[in-house]
Amino acid sequence: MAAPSSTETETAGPRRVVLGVQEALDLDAPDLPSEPMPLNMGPSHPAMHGTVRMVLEVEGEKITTADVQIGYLHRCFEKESEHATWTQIFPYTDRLNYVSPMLNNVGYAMAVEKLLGIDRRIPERAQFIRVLIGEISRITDHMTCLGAGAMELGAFTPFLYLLKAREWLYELLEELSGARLTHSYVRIGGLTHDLTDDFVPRLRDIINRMRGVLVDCDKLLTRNRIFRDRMDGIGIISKEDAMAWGLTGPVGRSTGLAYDVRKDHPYLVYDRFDFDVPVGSVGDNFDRYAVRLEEIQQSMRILEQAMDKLPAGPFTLDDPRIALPPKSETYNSIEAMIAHFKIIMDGIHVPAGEVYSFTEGGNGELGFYIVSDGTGRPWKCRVRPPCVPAVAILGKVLPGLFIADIVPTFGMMNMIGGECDR
Amino acid sequence: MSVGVPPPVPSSPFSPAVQPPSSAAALSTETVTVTIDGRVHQVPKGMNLLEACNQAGCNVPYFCYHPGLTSPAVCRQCLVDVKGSPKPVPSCYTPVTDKMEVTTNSPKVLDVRRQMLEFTLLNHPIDCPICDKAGECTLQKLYFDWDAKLARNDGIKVRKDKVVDVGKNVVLDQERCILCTRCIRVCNEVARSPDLTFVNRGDHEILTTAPGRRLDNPYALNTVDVCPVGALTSKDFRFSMRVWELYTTPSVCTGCATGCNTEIHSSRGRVHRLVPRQNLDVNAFWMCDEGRFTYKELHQGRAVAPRAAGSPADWDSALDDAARRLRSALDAGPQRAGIALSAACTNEDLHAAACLAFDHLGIERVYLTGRPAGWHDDILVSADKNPNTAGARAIAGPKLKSAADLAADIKSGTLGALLAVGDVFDLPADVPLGRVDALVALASHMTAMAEAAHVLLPLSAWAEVDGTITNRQGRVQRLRPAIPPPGDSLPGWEILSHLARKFGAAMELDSARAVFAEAKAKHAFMKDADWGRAHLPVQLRFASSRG
Amino acid sequence: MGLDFLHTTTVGAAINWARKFSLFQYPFVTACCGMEFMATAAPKYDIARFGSEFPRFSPRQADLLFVVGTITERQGPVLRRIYDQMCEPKWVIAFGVCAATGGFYQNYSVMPGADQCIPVDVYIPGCPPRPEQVLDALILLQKRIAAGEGHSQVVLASERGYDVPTAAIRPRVASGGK
Amino acid sequence: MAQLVLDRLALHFTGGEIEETGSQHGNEWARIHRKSWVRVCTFLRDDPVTDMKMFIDLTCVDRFSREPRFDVVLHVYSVARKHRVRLYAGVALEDPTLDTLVSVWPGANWFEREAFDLYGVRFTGHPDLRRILMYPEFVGHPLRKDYPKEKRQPLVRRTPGSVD
Repeated sequence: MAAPSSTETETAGPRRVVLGVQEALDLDAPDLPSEPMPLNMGPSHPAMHGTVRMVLEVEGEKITTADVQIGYLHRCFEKESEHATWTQIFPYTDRLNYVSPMLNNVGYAMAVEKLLGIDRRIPERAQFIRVLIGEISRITDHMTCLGAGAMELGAFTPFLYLLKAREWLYELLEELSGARLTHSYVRIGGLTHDLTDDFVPRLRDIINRMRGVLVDCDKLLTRNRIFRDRMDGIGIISKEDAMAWGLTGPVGRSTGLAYDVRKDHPYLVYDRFDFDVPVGSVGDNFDRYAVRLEEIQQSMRILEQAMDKLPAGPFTLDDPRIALPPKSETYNSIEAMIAHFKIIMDGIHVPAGEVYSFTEGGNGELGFYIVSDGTGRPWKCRVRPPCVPAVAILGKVLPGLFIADIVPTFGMMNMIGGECDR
Repeated sequence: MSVGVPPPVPSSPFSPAVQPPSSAAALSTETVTVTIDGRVHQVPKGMNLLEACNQAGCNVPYFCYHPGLTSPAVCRQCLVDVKGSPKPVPSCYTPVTDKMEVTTNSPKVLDVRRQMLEFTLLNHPIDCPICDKAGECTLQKLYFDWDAKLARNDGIKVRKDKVVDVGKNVVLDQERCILCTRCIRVCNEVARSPDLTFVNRGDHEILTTAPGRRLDNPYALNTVDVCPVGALTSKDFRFSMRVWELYTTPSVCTGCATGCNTEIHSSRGRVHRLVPRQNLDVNAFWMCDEGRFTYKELHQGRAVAPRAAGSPADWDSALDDAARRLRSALDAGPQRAGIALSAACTNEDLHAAACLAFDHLGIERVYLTGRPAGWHDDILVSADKNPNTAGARAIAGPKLKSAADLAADIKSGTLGALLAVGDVFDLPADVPLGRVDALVALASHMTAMAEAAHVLLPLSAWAEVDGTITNRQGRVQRLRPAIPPPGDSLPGWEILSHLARKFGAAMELDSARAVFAEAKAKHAFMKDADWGRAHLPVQLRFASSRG
Repeated sequence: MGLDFLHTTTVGAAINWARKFSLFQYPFVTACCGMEFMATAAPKYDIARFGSEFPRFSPRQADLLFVVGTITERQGPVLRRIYDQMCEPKWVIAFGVCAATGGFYQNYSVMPGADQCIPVDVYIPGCPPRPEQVLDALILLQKRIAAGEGHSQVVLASERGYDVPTAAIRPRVASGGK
Repeated sequence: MAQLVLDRLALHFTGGEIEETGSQHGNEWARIHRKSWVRVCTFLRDDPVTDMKMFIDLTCVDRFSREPRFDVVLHVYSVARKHRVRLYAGVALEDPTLDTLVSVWPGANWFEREAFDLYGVRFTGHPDLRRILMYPEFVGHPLRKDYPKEKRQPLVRRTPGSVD
């Protein structure tokens, strides 16, 4: 069943925002003189995810200016990429948005394939599997965001429920790729290997169990007075701002900006699935929460359709200059040994050129702008981080709010250090 | 021959044998018209077809052909279609003729290429993981570029000797050899000592040393360079580093006055080998084994920290001490002070030294020192073992004294203060350096002079600095930094400008390039020298410049 | 004397036994490893079973510092300050290869291991480590605590001759040479 | 996909503002003269046909051996018309300055700070052009090709020989 929130976001008229604490205090706040006080939050602060620092100026409880500082997790994705072969970059993409690694894998692989001119030749099964793992990653991403956000507001139970469900998915992906979190499962031209035999039945089972978990969380949060009071009408962003600041993904859609790459520029095989793009009506924290909750439902719809339509066939491109030869050949014939050697050591040679390829990541449009000089490694490999605009706009959203509002607002932006600082 | 006497500069840097047989120099000026892959090209008459094709941008692969050697046409990899000939012809062996029509990419040609590669790989061992050539191997490259198909047979490969000690620097693996004869031709045509040959026939044919000979000629390691596979490997380099991890920096050999152009292959602050870089006017494609080993000195007995009065000091105090000692000696009498320039220093260091000594300190006595002269031949090696003698003479001016004079003056005690720029090697061991009241040495190695110096200022060596040196032909060639200098050592020009500041002299030199510009404006021999463009050290795996 | 010796060691042992099951941890979470840190705290692996579930986001109240994830040069001073603010005796766990060595981030911004700026008692390999590894490391640390081998325990013992909780309020000795 | 954007630019700017245009792998791109950078961008945003209301990405490329050495690269998108375009502006090493786009798309703020931080391109008129990813004490611009990958500039290290 779909969460009640979804019905709200889908119905025509805007949701009536019950302005809670803030309005009340505005009304009967005694007009005391107070001088501005600087206040520092983070970088090591329970609500700052360890990698963000906010230098606030407050008057009483109210924030007058907020200077958000990132960069505490700058791991030089670009510099490392410029010194690695095209394939060696996959592990680095895993660690960009480490809550949805598969989505980064897919996005990067597609960018390189465009540059190689093989993006039309990727086997259909590989594309379906990429959709499957991508949507699973999207679900883990949103679950983590909602769970952590709720926990930071003191609601510990949904956090435990959601992480329990996330654990099921991690174990599934681990069985598939060998790693719980940093999978590096995608390769240029396809995938490292095919799905495990019982992947589909297990995923079906997990989806069924997850429905229950989502119902629980929905009941625990969506109508929870305390939760609503801290989410409703807090951190409102207008559609125009969303566009001018480059907000995409759940944050952008919460403002009513109906932009989802999967719908507007279908890639892989997304045009073959029937799913909705939830859109908010107010652009406040609750909308961001509701959109994410609903997107989990939609992702599950996609997963089910993808599992039904999953075709047989090869899982990677059959091109000796891109795909590795079979291991048995590699060890037993000089030809395959050389091919393996050249692909691993010199890297796949990508023709010189530039491309900007974009997919729908966990936080929005995940773009890869890649410049190749024709050698085995990129001249430049830039990732367009979807959550940088979301964090950047905080400096505009926070002033006027209370200090306590930072926690839900920042939480719902779902800032991921690895992706924001790269 | 002492450094005092200028070495005889051969009119042409090469004896005819080293002159590339088919390089443009050897070609007549009249041109012929050939059609290559449908496009018409004008090429010099007598040029061989392979070069014509590659010049025209149609990439024709080859194993046995080498631009610096004659063409035997044994590998059959460069076969192309020539209109009128019944079967494909080896382009490396076919001179272009007028109205020739050539196809380098017809299905037939491509198929022949593939089949030749398959044939070459038939007996090739599965050695890549343990082969030193892997990563810069021509066989790997050509297979991947032109074949890339999986094996069609799993027959037993012919076994041959894996480790044959053919010379003092080279090891041979006969299984890997693809019988291209490049090494044999290098010995015959470049080193002019026929050390290698083939024996047996068919797939039992092997490379081996000629009867009664070993591969011990001074150019033996060039065979390792030209070997398209890992058959011949250098004892010095093998198993020490995987080539694709190395970073390459263009440089110049400092082993002698010839100044062969080289590539420095380094990794993590260590130089692992030197290989020749093509320059038809200096060394063509070759260099001598001695020169290849000059990198070893970079990591041995280096002076890493400033020393004042025998104890380690920081730069500032060491410079102060040096300035004080020199100043007092100069006050005692400028004529008792002298400066010793090493012919191994870069033009920039020498220019800075000259400015300081002549213009600011008014020192008259100039000694030119350096490595003692050694053996030479008429191929590449010159007797003068200093890379920059020509530059040093030009910069130090007319009234130069030799190292012998330096020894004499020290003995006689007429030398009160000495500023030694660069390593001084050629002093007799019995020279009483203690007699010099103020001895300030800029040295990169702990030589006797450096040990005895009152103040030691550590100097960066040739692989760590930006600069230029002048070879025996008077060519000004560029050195580039490949590795970071060890310890606190600095480039000479920088040390000297700091020292000048201590004397209150205005010598504001902020970069090697600025010094170069200044020297260029001042000295005639540098007037048409060019600093060259910036270069990033690039990893060999991404340079795709070898193999 | 012998009795005295017996006496003190017993007290020390008892105290260390008590310490190892009452760890208040400060999760210094910066990166990917945080996901696995959550998983370790979540129901399935449930670090609470090992007496160390209590996250304290105030260094003054924490005695186990979990360095979870990559430490950049920019983050270094922050980490050092937090470590300095913790009361002794204190313990540090480097969670994941980034915190241990910098992992495969060897570049201008990433510090090659948290031990470049603070001492570390237990290193956990893995990128990120599995929750089982984390629990294993915790047990290992508890063994060290019981044996009095934690780095600050050693320091206190060497300076005071014994290591009891009074050390927790002893003034810091200034200058890094402590 | 967005050829009409390029046509529109060619139609509207005839004074050499558009130096070069092209299309590769389905990305349309135009090289803008740096003097008219802001003018062209404002036009793209306000013109009803192009309608580039959405800021996507701004970064920089170090071409190293080419003149001008740096390219500032901008990606913008039109939600209504679903087309996007990439703009280049060449910036020389000697004078690495370019007019800021914050007035056109406020979202450009942090992206320009990043380009300044990592490549040293200074955006004139930017509200606060501070480093964003590196710390203020950091010297140099690490993503330039000539900055060594492993050249660290530590802020804090343990004193050698100390136990903590």
